[in-house]
Amino acid sequence: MKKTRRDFLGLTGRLGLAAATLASGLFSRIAFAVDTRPAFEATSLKEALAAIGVTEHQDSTEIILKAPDIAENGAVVPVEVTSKLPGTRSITLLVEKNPHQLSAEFEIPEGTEAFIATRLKVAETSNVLAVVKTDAGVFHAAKVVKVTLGGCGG
Amino acid sequence: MPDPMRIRAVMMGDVVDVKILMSHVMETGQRKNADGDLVPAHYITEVTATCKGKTVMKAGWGPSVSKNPYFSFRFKGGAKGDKLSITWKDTAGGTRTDEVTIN
Amino acid sequence: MSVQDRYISLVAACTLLGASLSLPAEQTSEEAIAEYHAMFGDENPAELWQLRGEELWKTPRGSRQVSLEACDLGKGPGVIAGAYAELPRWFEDTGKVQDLESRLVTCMTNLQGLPESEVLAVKFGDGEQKSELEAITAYVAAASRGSRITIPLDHAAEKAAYALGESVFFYRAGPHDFACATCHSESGKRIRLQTLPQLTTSEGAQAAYTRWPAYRVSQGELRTMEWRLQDCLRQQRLPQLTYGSDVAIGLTMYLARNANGGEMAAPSIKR
Amino acid sequence: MNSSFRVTALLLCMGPLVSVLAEPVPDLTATLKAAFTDKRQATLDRLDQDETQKLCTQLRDQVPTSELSQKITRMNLATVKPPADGKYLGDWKAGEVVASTGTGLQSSDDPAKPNGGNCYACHELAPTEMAYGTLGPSLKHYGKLRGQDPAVLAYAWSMVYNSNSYAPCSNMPRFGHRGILTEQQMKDVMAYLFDAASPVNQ
Repeated sequence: MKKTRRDFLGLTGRLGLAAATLASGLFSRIAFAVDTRPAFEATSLKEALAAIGVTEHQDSTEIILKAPDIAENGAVVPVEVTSKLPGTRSITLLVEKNPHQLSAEFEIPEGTEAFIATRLKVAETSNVLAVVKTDAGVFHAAKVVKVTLGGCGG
Repeated sequence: MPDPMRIRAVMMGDVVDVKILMSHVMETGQRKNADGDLVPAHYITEVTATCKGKTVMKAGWGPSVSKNPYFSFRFKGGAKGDKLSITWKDTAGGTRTDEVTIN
Repeated sequence: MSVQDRYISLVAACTLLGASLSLPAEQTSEEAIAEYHAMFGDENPAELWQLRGEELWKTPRGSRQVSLEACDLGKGPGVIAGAYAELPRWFEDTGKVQDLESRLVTCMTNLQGLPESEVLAVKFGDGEQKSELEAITAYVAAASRGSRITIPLDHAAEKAAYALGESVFFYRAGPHDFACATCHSESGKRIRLQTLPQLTTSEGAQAAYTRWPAYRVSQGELRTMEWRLQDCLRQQRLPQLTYGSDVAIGLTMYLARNANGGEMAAPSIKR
Repeated sequence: MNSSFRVTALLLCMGPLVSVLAEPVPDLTATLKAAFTDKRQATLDRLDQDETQKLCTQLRDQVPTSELSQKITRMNLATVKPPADGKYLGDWKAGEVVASTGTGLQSSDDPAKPNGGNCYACHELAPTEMAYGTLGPSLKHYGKLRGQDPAVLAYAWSMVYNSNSYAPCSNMPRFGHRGILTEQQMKDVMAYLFDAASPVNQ
C-alpha cells in the first residue's frame, strides 16, 4: 500500500505545490472532500434531487430502465435507460440505499438519443432510479436491484 | 499517465453507437486497504464527447460509477470516417482524451 | 437401529422434502444471475488489460532493450496464437514444466534482462498498483480465443506435474479440513449463488479453465490462473502458495489436462 | 487399508477422466510445505494433517466400508464436548450473524474478529435468504420439522461440533473440534436452527 500512497502524492505533486499540500492534508484526515459538487455529497434521495433542482417528479412508463433483478455482485450493476419522452434534456441515475444517492447525470444535447448505459456500485439491495428532465417536466422510473452475498470466504 | 480508453463507435443506421471502457480505480474514499487505512477518493467526475466540434454527450459522475467504467450512448449527425473524441477528468486532476474513427 | 441412527434417517428424509420444495425458487435466482451476466454483453474491461499487455509485449525493455516478440511460449519464438491453450508444458531450455506466467517471468528476465525482483514486484494488481504480468497474460491468453486446449502430457515431467496436481486437489488440510475437492468434485452444486464447476470431469474443467484469465467484477481487476489458485487456497485457510511453484503448476496442469479439448474463451468476465 | 478400496474411490471421483497417472506422491506434506510460505495467521503447520484428514485424503472422501466409516465417526464423536452448562440453545439473532459470516482464519482476515460459520455458503436456512449454497442439505424449518427432543438437540450439536462424528469425510468443517467457533457461537447457531422465533422456522 505504500506504493499507492507514493503514486497518489506523485500524481498530485505534478499539479503543483498547492495541490500536493492539499492532498497530503486530505490523506491524513479523510479523502472524499475533493468533490465539491453538492449534489454528489447529498446523503438522502430528497436532498440529492433538490440539489439537481428537482422537487416534483412523476412516474412514467415512457422511461425504460433496465437493471438486473439480482446483482451477483453489487460492485458492478449494469443499468440502461431509454427515455421515449419528447424533449428529454437529461437522464440522472440515483441509488437510494447508497451512502450518496446521486450516481451520475447525463446531459442529452439535441441530436443525441435519450439513451445511456453504464455500470453502478450498489451497496445493498436498493431501488435504482432514473430521473428524466424534459421540456414538459420531470419524470422517473425505478427498479429494485437485489444485491446478494457470495463466495467461500466473504 | 492514465491508460488509454477502449472506444468503439459504429454506425447503426443513422445513429452512431458509442461504447467506452475506461481504465480508472473509481475509489470512493470509503474503502479500506489491507492495512485498515482508508484509500483516498479518486474517481472520474466528468466525461465529454465531441464530434466535429459539437458536444454530443456530457456526463457528471460520482464515486458510485463502477471501477473501470463502462459507458454507452448514441447520437445522430456522425458518419463513417468522422472522428469522435472522448475526455474524462478526475478528482485528482487527472485527465485523458482519446479519439476514435467512426466506422 | 440406535436412536441416533433413526435421527439420521429423519434428517435425510426431511432434507429431501426441503430440497424438492425449494427447487422452483432456486431456478428463479439462477436465471436472474444468468440475466445479470448477459447484461455485460461483450463489454469486458479485461480489454483494458489486453491493450496494456500488447504494449508491454511489443516495447523493447530491460538491459537488452528487446521486446517480448522473440519470447518462446512453446510454439516457437514470438508465436502467441494458440500458445496459451497448450500450456503448461515442458520447456527444454529451463528444464521445467511452466505455465504461462512462469514462462513470461523467464522471458522477461532471460530475454529482456529485467531483474527478477522487478518482474515479480507486482504479481497481482491492486487499484493504482498495476501488474505487468497480469496485463501480458491477458494479451497472450486472448490470442488463444477459439483454440482447443491441447495438453498431450507426453513428457515424463508433465505426467509428474499432473500427478502432483491431482494429489494436491484431494489433499485435505487446515482448520476447516478443506481440499479443492471439497467444493469441486460434485456437479450441480453451488456456494451461495455461485455455481461450482466439477473440476474432476472434462465438462466441469472445461467450463472453468477456458474462462481464465477473467475480469473479476467483485475486484475490478483482471485475474489469472495463478491468482485463482492462490485465492482458492487462501479461502481453504491454507498459507500462501508460491507463485510459479511446482504445486501451482501441478494444479494448473491437472485442470488444463482435465479440460483438454475445451475451446478457450478467455479473458472472460466473472463475479 | 485395502488397495481395491482406493481404486474404487478413484473411479468414483474421476468420472470420465480415469487416469493411470495417480501414483501417490511420496511425501506430499513436505512437497506442499516447500511450495507454501507463512502468511500472517495462516502458517505452514496448517498443511499437517490429523488422522481424519489423512484418511479422507487417501479415500478421496469416498468411505467404502462400514468399518472405515465407524473408525472415523467413533474417533470424531469422542471429541464432541457438550455445552458446559448443558444448555444447547443460545441467541438465534447472534446465530444468524455466525451463519451469514464467511470470514475467519483466512490469511486475509483480522484475527481479532470472531470467526464466521458461513452456514449459508452450503445450506439453505431462512426461506427469505435466497443466496444459499447447496453443497450441504437444506436446513430450512430445521427445528419446526424436528422439535427439541434432547436426542435431536444432541445430534445437531454433534454435527456442528464435529461433522465427522456422524458424517465421515463430510465437506463440513468440524467447527468445535477445530476451534473455528466458540461454544457460545455454536449455541447461537443451534438457536438459529431450533428457536421457534428464528427465521429458519418461519
